[in-house]
Amino acid sequence: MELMQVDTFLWTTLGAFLTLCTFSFLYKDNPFYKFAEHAVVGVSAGYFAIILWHTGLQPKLFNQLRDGDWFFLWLNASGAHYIIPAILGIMMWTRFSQKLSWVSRWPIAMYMGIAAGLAVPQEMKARVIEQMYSAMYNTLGWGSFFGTGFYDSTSGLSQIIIFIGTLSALFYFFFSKEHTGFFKGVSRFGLWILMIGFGASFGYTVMGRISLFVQRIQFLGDWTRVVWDDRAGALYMLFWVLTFGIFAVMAIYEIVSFARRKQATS
Amino acid sequence: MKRQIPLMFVFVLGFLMIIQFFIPHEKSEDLASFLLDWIVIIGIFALALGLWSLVRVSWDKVKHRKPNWQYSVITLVGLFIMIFFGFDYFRNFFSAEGLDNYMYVSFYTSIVIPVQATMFSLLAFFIASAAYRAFRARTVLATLLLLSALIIMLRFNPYLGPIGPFCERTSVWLLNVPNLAAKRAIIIGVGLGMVATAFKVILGIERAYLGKD
Amino acid sequence: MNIFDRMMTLDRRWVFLFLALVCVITYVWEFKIDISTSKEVENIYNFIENLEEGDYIFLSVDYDPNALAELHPMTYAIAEQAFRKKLKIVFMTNSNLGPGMVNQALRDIEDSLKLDREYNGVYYEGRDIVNGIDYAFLGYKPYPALVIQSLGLDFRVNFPTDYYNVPLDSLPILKDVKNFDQIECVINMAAGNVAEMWITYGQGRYHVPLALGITGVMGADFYPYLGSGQIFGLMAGLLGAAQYEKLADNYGRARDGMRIQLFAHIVIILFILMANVGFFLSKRQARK
Amino acid sequence: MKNKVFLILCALLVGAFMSVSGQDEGTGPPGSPSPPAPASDVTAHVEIEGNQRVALVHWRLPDENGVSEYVIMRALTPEGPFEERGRVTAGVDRFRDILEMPTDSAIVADTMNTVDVVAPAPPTGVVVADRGNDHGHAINVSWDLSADDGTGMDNVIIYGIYRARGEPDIFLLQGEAFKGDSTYADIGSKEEHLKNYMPDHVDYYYKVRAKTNQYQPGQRDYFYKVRAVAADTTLFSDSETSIMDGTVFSDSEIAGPVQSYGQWFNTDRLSVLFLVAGFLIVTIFFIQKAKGGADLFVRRLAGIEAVDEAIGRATEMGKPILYVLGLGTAADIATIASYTILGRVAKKIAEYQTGLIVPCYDPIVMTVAQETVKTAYMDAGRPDAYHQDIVYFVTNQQFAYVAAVNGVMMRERPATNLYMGKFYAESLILAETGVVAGSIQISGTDEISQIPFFVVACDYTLIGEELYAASAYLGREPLLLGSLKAQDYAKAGVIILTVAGFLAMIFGWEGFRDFFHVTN
Repeated sequence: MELMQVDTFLWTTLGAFLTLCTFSFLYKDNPFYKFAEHAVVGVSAGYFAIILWHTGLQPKLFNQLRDGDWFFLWLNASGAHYIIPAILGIMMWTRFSQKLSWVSRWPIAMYMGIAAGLAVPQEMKARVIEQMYSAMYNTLGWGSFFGTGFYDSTSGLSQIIIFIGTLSALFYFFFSKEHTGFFKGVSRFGLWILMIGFGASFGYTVMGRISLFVQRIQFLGDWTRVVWDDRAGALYMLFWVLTFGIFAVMAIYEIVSFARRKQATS
Repeated sequence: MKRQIPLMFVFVLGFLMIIQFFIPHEKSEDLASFLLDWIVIIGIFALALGLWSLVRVSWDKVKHRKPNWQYSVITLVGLFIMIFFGFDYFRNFFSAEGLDNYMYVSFYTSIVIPVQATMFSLLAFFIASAAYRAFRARTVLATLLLLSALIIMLRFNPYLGPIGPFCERTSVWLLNVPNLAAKRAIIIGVGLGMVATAFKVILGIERAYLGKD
Repeated sequence: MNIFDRMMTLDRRWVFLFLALVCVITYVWEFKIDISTSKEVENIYNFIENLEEGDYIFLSVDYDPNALAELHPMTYAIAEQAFRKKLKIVFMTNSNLGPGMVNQALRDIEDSLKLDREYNGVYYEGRDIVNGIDYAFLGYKPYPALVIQSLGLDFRVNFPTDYYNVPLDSLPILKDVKNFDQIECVINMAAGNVAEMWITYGQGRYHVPLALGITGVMGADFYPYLGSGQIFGLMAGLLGAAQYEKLADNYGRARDGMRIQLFAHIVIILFILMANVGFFLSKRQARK
Repeated sequence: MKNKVFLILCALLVGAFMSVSGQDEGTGPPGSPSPPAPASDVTAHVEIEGNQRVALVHWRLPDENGVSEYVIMRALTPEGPFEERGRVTAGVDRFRDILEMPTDSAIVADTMNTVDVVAPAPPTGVVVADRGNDHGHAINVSWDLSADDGTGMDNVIIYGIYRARGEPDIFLLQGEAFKGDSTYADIGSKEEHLKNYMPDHVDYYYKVRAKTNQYQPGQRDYFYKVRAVAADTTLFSDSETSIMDGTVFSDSEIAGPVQSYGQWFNTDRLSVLFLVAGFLIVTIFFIQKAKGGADLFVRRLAGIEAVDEAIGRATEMGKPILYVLGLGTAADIATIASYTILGRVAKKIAEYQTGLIVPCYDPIVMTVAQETVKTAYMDAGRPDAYHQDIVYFVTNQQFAYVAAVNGVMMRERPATNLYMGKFYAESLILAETGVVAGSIQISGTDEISQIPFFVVACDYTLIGEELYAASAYLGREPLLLGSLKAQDYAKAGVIILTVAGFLAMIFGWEGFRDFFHVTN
């Protein structure tokens, strides 16, 4: 086998072990999963904090005020106006105090205002208007009304189905109108369209999800190959690891909990 | 005072951003990017609150020996280890050397990445169990859901003879016609709902997030 | 609790177990599977199969390692088939990591072409392919939309020299090739919107026959172009690649991947059917 | 205690600033002499001056400490051999290289075609104007096609667009347009340090060049590079090699001067303005109406009514309720909608005296959620029941967060799980785990790709827009119902407009549809 650094081997093994721990959740919640879960929560939180500090606060704030002097309160810095968000940020920290915590509403309010104001025209353009535009299908582009068969999604028929379907699905979303009579029929059809669409995208996603699992199998396979070089041996090992490894984890867990219960009763 | 001023901020900044959208001029662009930096910076400061909350909850468990307190120790250790190495052994805080600190990187690549990838891959199983449990031809709607999903899942099955190509073609049609219609309707509706909600915030009708005096 | 109810209310962990076992077994045990091929893939295969020796095809390899798993098998299968039929191939890439992909593919294919092989019952001598005689690799230039249009005018507008810095005029293969007019078809393996550019500028503007190989997620968006005849063939994702490998009788990585997919899908479908059978039968019983 | 934390954090931050300010990235200590910085962005193209062809070589000056002169070098292939063509002193950024007719027969033989070369007719009527609806820094160039483009000799293959700044003296290639195209948008950058920097309110001159693919006999693509030579040492550094195409061409008249400037209104977004304004007016109208006390009907929504039952169930079972705000940031409207739902739910929970668990993915979301829940408990008259750890932060990595929430589900066994907000791939993991934990599940998201999974796995699902309607339903406040009504009328308006557009297309009136085509 190609010689491998010991530390690399250990890190990979840790990864493989945690992978199996996480898979054990499929059987039931157990100490192995709890371990993996809590470890990843802590580590990822720390990782994220560091990333934000180095790639967020550094360029966005510190570098703006870098050329300022603290005894001028950085007002002489080139990006002095970045004092404002800094102050707002510190206002957030007033939540640590009971009396002052109302101050933190100011930055929150500004945050909300900016977010909401940003969304109004953006979403109106990106979602409503652009979809309207593409719903007004260029009927001159119809090859023929029936196209090359029922499965031809460019035929005029299909385009009309899309159009009707869109409208009736929109009808389903009316809130201030009781679904009765004609309205009921239309919105019912709309609901059918929605359901067919949901089924379609559900079925279409399965493939991608399976390949995610296959990638994990490959990861474990590579790990076994670290130990046993020849492919056959590796795959044999892999088979072991996956099936019996998981069973072993579960068995151990059952025994432990059984022992616990014994202790409790006695 | 404690609510009026914040509501005023929301109103003013909200309409400022709306108007900005229609002004391509450089000045308005700069203003917008500055305001967006506010969001980022406020968010970073808020992270301190988040970490504090995480630490407090975990520490609480440990102190009062709540069930599973041992694991909270692991959380805390992981958190502080990462911060320790992320600042390159607390040596340099203001140069990004910590980001490629050996321990920092290894911990991420051999703890966070495997677990996250595995959690993600659990979807392969959950999608199967969900299908097994929920795809029952109880009602018309359920049947439609079931059928369109089945057709698409059969689209490349070689052991069906003539049905295979049929599923192949039908699945394409399903994805391009009903699916498209459904998506389009939902997108339009969601867009309107978003705008309505944003208006409610800007006009101060929704103010639960501002708390009480 | 009778058998039918049990069919409906099986513990999910059995589903998990079966799925896991099937995936692992099909991954470990490498048996060959059959794949039902679809019309749009057959079109591409037949098109290349019907070309004459010495005809030119143009392969645009517009993906990077992220999409390698899905699109590399297509490139391999098509290039192998074309070289076996002694066609001439012009490679080009619109992805800045593309040259790595092309060179890797070329290395592997050169090796496999040295062997005598038999595809679909036809026997092919092993041979060496030579850069500049059997194929040319133009290289990478940014701004795909511009590059594609300029190719329609003259390869030399954007590629005065090929990837290895040899002037195009001094390459025997390209001596009398000016632009798409001398090319039989363009096949574009794309991960991203480059495919749309090929349709709009390559096919739409210079009417060169165009076929696409794309990733699975893009699949649904591109089928309409088949109906409108803007592309004559389409391979979507691992499935499309596997179908092509089957047609070319050249068993490769794609069908290895599909083996797992196929049986995983079958397991899920069987569970769904089981649940529904149980559902109906128990309902009938209840009615009795 | 908390005050202490606050002070400590402030102190830390100030300390951070103090240690940052003043320090600057010092350039390393002066050690062994290093080669000068190379010239960048070398461009070369042919100009005809009098009766001779001249290659105009231009480059961006580097940071010039130590550079004494630049050597301009030329070769027939990118890798050389390069011959020196001339030298200029530091500070000069251009060089005119006279192109003599080479006698080297090898080169002549190598050229693509040595047939008699005819330049195409020049493009005429070049028009330049500022590009509208933008922030400036861009000019639109349009021209009439050359007489040999498509017609005549039909030997045009490409148009080159050349720009001179300030004076019409040195034109540099800005971009190319293809045979048959008669417009080009010359879009520069507003950043001074970028190479395509294009300041506003400066005179620009343009000319358009029609090129063939035929070479001047014996003259192929030349390759130029510029070598920056240091003053007292033998050190030097070369620029990137740049190609000068030797194809035959003819230039249009020089057009200009023209200046670029930014606009104060984007007419292209007029349709957006109309819809936004219309929606705003309708909203305000119905809110006023609601204030007037008009009772506004809304149909029942199964998912919403389930919420009340679910809370009741939790109370009976004496188990808590899990509320997941999703992976959105506080800036996502879906999350904002989720707060308002959380507010209503928390109020009921406080009344029923049930437990509530809200693990958060984003710190600000956590902060806002805390405010919301606190308010709800106060409204319910039970501020005593509220404590800060109802709402807590977990982590900001997608599947780490999911792992933690799964753990909560399996250990706390909540009677009800509510998923409201933005969800991505994790939606199904959460929902299926909830089923295992035996909870009733109500979900709502606007993330289209995830709705199918919620629909399949949850007991009730608020599909897309229903998520935004939910708060009005739960609150039953007239103002919210008014805005819901407005939302319906807006929807009706959209439907009418779409139908009208569809019909208009059938009758071939493109204009109506184009009004809704927002390109930038």
